[in-house]
Amino acid sequence: MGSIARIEVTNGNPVAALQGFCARLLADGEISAVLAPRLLPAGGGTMPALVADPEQLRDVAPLAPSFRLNAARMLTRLTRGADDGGLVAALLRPCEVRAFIELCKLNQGSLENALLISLDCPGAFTNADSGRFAGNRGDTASLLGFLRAGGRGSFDGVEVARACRTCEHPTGAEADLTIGLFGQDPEKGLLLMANTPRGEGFMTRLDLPEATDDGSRDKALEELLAERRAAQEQMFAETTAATSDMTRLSQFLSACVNCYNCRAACPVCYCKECVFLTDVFDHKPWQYLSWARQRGAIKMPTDTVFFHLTRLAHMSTACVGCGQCSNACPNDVPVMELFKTIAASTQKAFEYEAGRDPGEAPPLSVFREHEFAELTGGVD
Amino acid sequence: MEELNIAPQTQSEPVPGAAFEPAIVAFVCNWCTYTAADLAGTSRMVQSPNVRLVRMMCTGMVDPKYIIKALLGGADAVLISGCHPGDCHYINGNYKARRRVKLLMEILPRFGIDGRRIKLTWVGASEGNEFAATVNRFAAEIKELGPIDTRRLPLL
Amino acid sequence: MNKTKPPISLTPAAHQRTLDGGLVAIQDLVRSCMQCGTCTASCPNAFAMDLAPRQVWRLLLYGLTQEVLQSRTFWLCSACYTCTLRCPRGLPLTAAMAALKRLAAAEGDAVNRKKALFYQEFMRNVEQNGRIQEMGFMCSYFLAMHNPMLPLEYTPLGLKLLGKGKLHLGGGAQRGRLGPLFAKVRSMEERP
Amino acid sequence: MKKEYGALVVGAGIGGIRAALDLAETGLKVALIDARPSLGGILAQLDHQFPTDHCGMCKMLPLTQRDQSSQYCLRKGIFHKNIDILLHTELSGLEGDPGKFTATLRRRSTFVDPTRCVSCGLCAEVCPARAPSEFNAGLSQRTAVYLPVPHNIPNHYVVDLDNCQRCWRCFEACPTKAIDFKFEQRKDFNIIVVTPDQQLSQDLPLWFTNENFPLHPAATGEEALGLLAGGLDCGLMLLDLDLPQAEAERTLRRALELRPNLAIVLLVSKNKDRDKVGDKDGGKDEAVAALIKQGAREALPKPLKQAQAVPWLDKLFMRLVSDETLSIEVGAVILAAGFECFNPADNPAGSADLLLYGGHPGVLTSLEFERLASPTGPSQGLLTRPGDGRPLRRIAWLQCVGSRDVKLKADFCSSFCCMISIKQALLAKRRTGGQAEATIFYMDMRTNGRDYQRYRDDAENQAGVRFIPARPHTILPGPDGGVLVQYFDYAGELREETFDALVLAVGARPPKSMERLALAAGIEVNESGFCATRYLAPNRTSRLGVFAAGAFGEPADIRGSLIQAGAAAMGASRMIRVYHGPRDETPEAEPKYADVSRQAPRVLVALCTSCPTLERNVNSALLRQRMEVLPGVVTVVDVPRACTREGWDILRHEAEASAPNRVLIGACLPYVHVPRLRELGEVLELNPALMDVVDIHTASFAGRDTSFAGHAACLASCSTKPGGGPGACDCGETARTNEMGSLLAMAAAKLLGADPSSLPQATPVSPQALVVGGGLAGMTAAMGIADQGFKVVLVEEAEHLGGLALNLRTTLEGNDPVRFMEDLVEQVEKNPNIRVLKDSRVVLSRGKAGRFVTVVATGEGVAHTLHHGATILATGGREAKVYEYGNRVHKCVLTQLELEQRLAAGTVDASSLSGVAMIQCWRSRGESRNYCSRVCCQGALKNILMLKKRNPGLPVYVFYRDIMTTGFSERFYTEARRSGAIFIRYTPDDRPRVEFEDDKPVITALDPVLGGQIEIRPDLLVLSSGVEPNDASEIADLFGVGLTEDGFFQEAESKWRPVDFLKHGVFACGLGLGPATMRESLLQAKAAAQRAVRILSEKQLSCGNVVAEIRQTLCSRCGRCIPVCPYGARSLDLDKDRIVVDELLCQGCGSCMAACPNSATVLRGFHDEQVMAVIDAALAGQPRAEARPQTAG
Repeated sequence: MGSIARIEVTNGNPVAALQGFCARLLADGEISAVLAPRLLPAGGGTMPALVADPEQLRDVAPLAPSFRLNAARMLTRLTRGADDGGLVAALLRPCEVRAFIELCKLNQGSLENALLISLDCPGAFTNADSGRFAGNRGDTASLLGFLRAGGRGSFDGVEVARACRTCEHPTGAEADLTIGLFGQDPEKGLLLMANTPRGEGFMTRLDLPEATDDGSRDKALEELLAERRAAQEQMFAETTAATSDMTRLSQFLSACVNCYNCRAACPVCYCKECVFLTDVFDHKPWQYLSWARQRGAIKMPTDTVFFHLTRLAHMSTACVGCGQCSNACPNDVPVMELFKTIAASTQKAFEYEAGRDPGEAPPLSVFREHEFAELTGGVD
Repeated sequence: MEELNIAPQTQSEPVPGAAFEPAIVAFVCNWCTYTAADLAGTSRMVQSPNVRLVRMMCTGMVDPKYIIKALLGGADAVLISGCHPGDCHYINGNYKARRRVKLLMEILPRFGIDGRRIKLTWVGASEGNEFAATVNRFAAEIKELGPIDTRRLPLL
Repeated sequence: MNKTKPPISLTPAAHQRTLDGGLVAIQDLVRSCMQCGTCTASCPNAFAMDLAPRQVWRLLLYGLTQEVLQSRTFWLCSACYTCTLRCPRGLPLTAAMAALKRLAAAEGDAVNRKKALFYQEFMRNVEQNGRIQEMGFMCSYFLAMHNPMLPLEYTPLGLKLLGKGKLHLGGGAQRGRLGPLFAKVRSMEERP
Repeated sequence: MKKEYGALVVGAGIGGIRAALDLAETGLKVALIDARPSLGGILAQLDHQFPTDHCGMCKMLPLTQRDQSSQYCLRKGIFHKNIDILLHTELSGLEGDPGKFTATLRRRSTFVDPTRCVSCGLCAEVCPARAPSEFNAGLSQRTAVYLPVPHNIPNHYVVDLDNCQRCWRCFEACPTKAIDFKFEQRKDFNIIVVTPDQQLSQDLPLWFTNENFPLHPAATGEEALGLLAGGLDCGLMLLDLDLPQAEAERTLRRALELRPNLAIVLLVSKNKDRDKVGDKDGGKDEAVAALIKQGAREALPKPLKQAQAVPWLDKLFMRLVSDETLSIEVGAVILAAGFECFNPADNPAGSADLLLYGGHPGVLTSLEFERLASPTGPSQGLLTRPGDGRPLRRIAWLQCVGSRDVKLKADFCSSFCCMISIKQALLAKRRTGGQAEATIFYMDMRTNGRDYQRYRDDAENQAGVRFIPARPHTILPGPDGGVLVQYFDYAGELREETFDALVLAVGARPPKSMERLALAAGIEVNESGFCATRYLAPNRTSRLGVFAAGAFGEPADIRGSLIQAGAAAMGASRMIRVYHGPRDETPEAEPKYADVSRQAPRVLVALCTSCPTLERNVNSALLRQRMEVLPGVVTVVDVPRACTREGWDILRHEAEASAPNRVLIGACLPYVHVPRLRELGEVLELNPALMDVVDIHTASFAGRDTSFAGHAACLASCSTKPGGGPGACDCGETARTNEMGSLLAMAAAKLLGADPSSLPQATPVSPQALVVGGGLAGMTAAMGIADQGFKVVLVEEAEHLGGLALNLRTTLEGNDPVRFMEDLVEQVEKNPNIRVLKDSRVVLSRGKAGRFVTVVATGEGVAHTLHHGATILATGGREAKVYEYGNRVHKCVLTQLELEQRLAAGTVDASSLSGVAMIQCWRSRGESRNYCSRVCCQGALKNILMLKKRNPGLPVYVFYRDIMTTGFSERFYTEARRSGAIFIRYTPDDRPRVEFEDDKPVITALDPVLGGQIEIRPDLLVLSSGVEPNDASEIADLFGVGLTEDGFFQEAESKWRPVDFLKHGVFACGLGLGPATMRESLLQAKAAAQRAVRILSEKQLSCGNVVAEIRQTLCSRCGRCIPVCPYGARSLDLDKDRIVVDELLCQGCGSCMAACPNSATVLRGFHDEQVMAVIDAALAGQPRAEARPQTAG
């Protein structure tokens, strides 16, 4: 596609500019509502809100580095099935866009019914840290500082989440439209890029001034990516070292209490109910006793490592690395680190990238007649 | 409802003078490999006693969690064996199995579970000798590797 | 023969000629030939032939009589019957070769007749003596050829053979032994 | 009362099994017999089949009502509740009429009682005799007591009397007394010898002293009859024909009156003069023949010699007292006795010498090669040369050995050898990791199946198999033990190559027993010795009610055999229903099983004991103890030899007494028990899905030397070890017991978790079929169904019935296709069960096997809604359109079909022509349509013969690539050559060139024989245009079936399910399925009709015990399970927003379950809980490992 437009920022307030952008969207007859992060009245960050009335856009804060949950799951609820509830424009972080695409592949939502608008993402704070950052309480100056720094560094004593610091997909090129922040002066103006025919259509209808690509965004992005890739490498190395055998892995997971919050927060863990919560894992008392006798002792609750390994098998190829698992963990198990590390290798193994392309089938749903012959000693 | 006899399984009798005897769980398909295993048995081919066959209808139904469960439960290795490509009774189950094994090979070895402990093979119905040889080679290899880590850990 | 040569024309006329030319009987012998080449390969004399036996059959079936009669292939047939024994179609190939010899001798041009003479004298000698008596055979051959220079051409070879005891001069131990065999073959070949 | 069957199927090879299944599945009882002691025919010896190069035979098993039959590898054997299998049994007589035949079966004893034999193999261990193994095509040796096919189930040893040395060691070794040589009966087997020969009377009793036979010499017939009349229980009478002829005859007649079943053997003096050539005195022969006709069993030449007479009589005695004669009543008979492979050693013309067969270990038949490549073969699948064991790396195949050879009275093509050789070449490549060089010498490469040309092309272009159109004439021993092959290459050059092995692609011969069988069944054989069938009634023999299946009527590959078998089954089924009316309205009651879903599990564990293999290897008490403490186990019983009848009875009583709701049997050979579990299920009213049999046999010896000698050696070695001594070693007994305990615990765990709830409700069947397409195939299929009493709707797009076959005027075989088609159309239109909708097309279809709803719109715009249980797609094909080579431009260019029509109409006058040229494979077998069109070669031959008949002198030149006259049509190829047509081979890279001068074709081409160009100027140029399918994409979409890249229907499996689609309940036949001759279309149509009847004959269809189910409360509708289902059994129901399973389509593979992350889809019998409990049980017996430090990695 490649059309670029400019979202003018007046009064040095990009938030207001984006609110105005949302208002324009709502004004378009085709859009029924806008899904966007909105500041919580009590402070502490944002939560997604489905806004139908332009009046209600005043608290919408798409730039706030708060990421209390992955809105992809919310968007699936708004777009599911053939039922035409109208088109929803969703302002999402890149990882939310990719999660949503994964979910659509699994029939949980429909790309048909959503206009995906992504923003260049400098990262977000963990839920615990989110409230400490003034920018998440409506302080524009703090926010501008944060945006200018590209999320790098410490703000009000906190850093963006590690998931974000190691994220190599900070632009939502998979969305219909992307709002460009990188390399731009947020007080002056933002870019709007169309990535799909539908995005192109909307861009035309929104009647925004045309912009040219002066390369500043790419340059900023490149720098950011270099840092993040380095951070990612380091995280992978650390995690790999910390989980290099079963003993270390169980230490790594030792704080886990089988609450399954990680999977509840995971955008791509789409099961209505996790198998680990079903009767499949309702073991009989004699089974526990028999295991205990067999091994001398077993950890209670059982199936902790089993759960995490199975979840890795089930969703690591769909993992978008948003970090909500760690965010949700009550006991600070570094779940994100583990999953992201493994996901990198499983996705690579199948030449797959979660959320990259809606047309790309999930690796475990397809096969080729001639592949992976090395598994069977070269015979296929 | 009648009362279920809940006496747990007893520990096996110790084998006199036993060295490390690996426990291998083999998921075999009903149509090819199970037949080959039966042929190996009825032809009295010498087979390693370390392998426990779990007959599945097709390798395509081997859920990754079964393999994980076995390895966490103290199996020193897991064998998945089915029909040759193109030969699957259910058309293409073995291709799907291959992808799942590939997936696990990307995950489990990262946690110190040696990739050699997970083996996928194609053994056709008439290949009793091939089955026996596969099993024996595999058992020998695992003996060499030693017991799996999980055996010592109180986790499941 | 190769692609640069002009193609052999199998005009209907060429084919038709065979019907008039009395070749039909020979064609009938080899009609179901499938050109497998077993005859050629099993022929001990094939190395010396200008046309391979299977090419002879093919040309015959095409009705290209002249091409066949001009070749020396069938004259070189020593009637060892190997091809007949081996032909997977069970064709009487030796008989076909013999028929070609007869046809060539009867209808052919001067060159062919001369080729025929060697053959005829050879067979007559064998029939008479029960084996080949080289001296007698060559004498009658030279006589039949009416060419005074011919014996001279063969003299060096003759002397050489004589020196090694390879020339049989006479003696009638086997005389007439093969008479019944020749008679039988004649009667067999006369059968349709 | 005689046992009654719907049909008798003779021959339990693949054709017989298919025919038997096709009948049994419609509810008819079938007796399946085979002269061999094993099932599977030749396929028992072949591991790999083209074009998949694997097996896949199991795909033939029933898809619906699966639990009525076995669910395991079909090469092991088969069980179906409606099929009785009788092995080692031959048909010896067939009396009566269709609908009520009485068949006499001779069941030859194997001398091993299958109800006692536990297949322990001790007999074979002690047998000193050796004979070539039939299973390994003579490449290895077997004992005289042996397992005919090592992998068959049930598998009992048999005694081969001819090779038995009568040492009786096996009898002594058999621990279960299963071997019976009738020692007891010998002393009661009185033999009367009626002879005037004093010497003989004295000798015989002496000779037979050791055999214990009481001999009664009688000098006259009178004396002998006196003995009989006196009440002597006589088993055999030897009647000397040196008695006056009248006396001999009277004695025979009278003796048979007294003892109708008495075996009488004639002793006939060998007249020395009779050996002389030319002695025409056959008076004695006539007398013998007359007496045999009157009931004498056989004749034995005199004088007798002790060395021969004693074993002969012993054998006769054993046969007389052990063989059985059975008589059964059957409605129809299917003969599927298959074929034998040509044995080059049998060739009287000495081609064995020429081919070096038997004289060189590197010259093998294709069957021998197949065994060499088999893991169950003599070299375990390593391709090594018999004799010197050298690896085979350069291998050549020689085609047409014993086929297409008029000298061997084989003026036919065996149809399968070309493809088998390609397969073997690929197999050789695969087995050697691509190292083997493979060369195929051929005359015509007959890749005449729809997909076969591509298979050949792939072999040539991708795998690098060399194809040489040549017939090597000289085969000699070569250097290094190789085989030297001389041949003329395509360019006419003499070449010589050495190979490690030369494989002779041997063709088919009628079964050895053909003469006997033909006599017994009262059928005619054709000039090649195969069963005679008619071209347009190819499933029928010369006798009404007797059908030919498999390769019995004409050599065929597996696909062809199975289609022929299906057609034969259709014929038999129709015959039975015609004579007996529609099947009884009260279908056999399905067994009723009690609902045990609300009961706590009560497991009965039965352990097989007293087995010779188990007893000395296992600690039974310990095993029993371990079983008793397993959860859910209420009873553990020991059953002595569960595989024997007595053992099974004990088990049944125990089970009845303890009323379990789960049964676990620990025994050997679990497959053997499958049918018995059904039986037990009926007794206990317990679903066999809640029972299991565990193989504890393999574990009893696995990995250890369990022979007595081995045990002794172990004890000895243990006692010398430090700390050893008596009792220090149990020779692995504890380990074995542990292993068995573990196996049983695993099975118990699985049973404990088994879902006892009842299966999904059965689908009621709409008893009507829809046939789409009213051509030859469609009409034949419709008739096949309608004649069996079911309604058929036949939908045809055109305004008249008939299709492409209406264009035919003659057939090669001399039939009148016009008349045939007219009759067929009339029959269809008059049939009260068939409703014909012409000028109509299908516009909508929904539903599944048993219940389809389809809307058909007629030309007038009327829509019919049809409810039908089965669908047959026969949308046909058409002559391909030809635009090159001047067709449609020049009048002198015709297609074969046009020529046929003009010859028939007389618009082409053969006598006025001066030359005709034909070009075969005009566009078939090329890039755009890479398949053989099947009909063009036959069409060309038909026209050649017609032209030559009308104008014998007319030159006809045929440019061809490979002439594809498979089967008996080969004879017309021979005839065409004999008539004078000249065949000139061309290659795709060097096609004949056609130009036109004065509107006449001028053809230039390479003559490979002459090695030069030829030029032909014929009056007519005839092109073989080939066939292509009608556009079926819409129909395929409507019915949810697939198409091949050429637009033909894609069947479920080209070999094993040739007329089925993956979507069950929809079948295909005719040209829409692939190029086919009339004969083939007819056969396919009949086979498809029978497949449809299989569904229609059920009142309702139920699914198998292993079937997928969805737990809707857990299902997230992600749809991952939908594409992974290979049968398309799953779909998203948009109305209900839920995933649904078509439980009839579902075959229980469990792909969905592995794809579903939260087990919302489950497979009955394989729930997660069950499988994980099995894993637990498998690992429970394992000792805690603390001894060794873990290794890194």
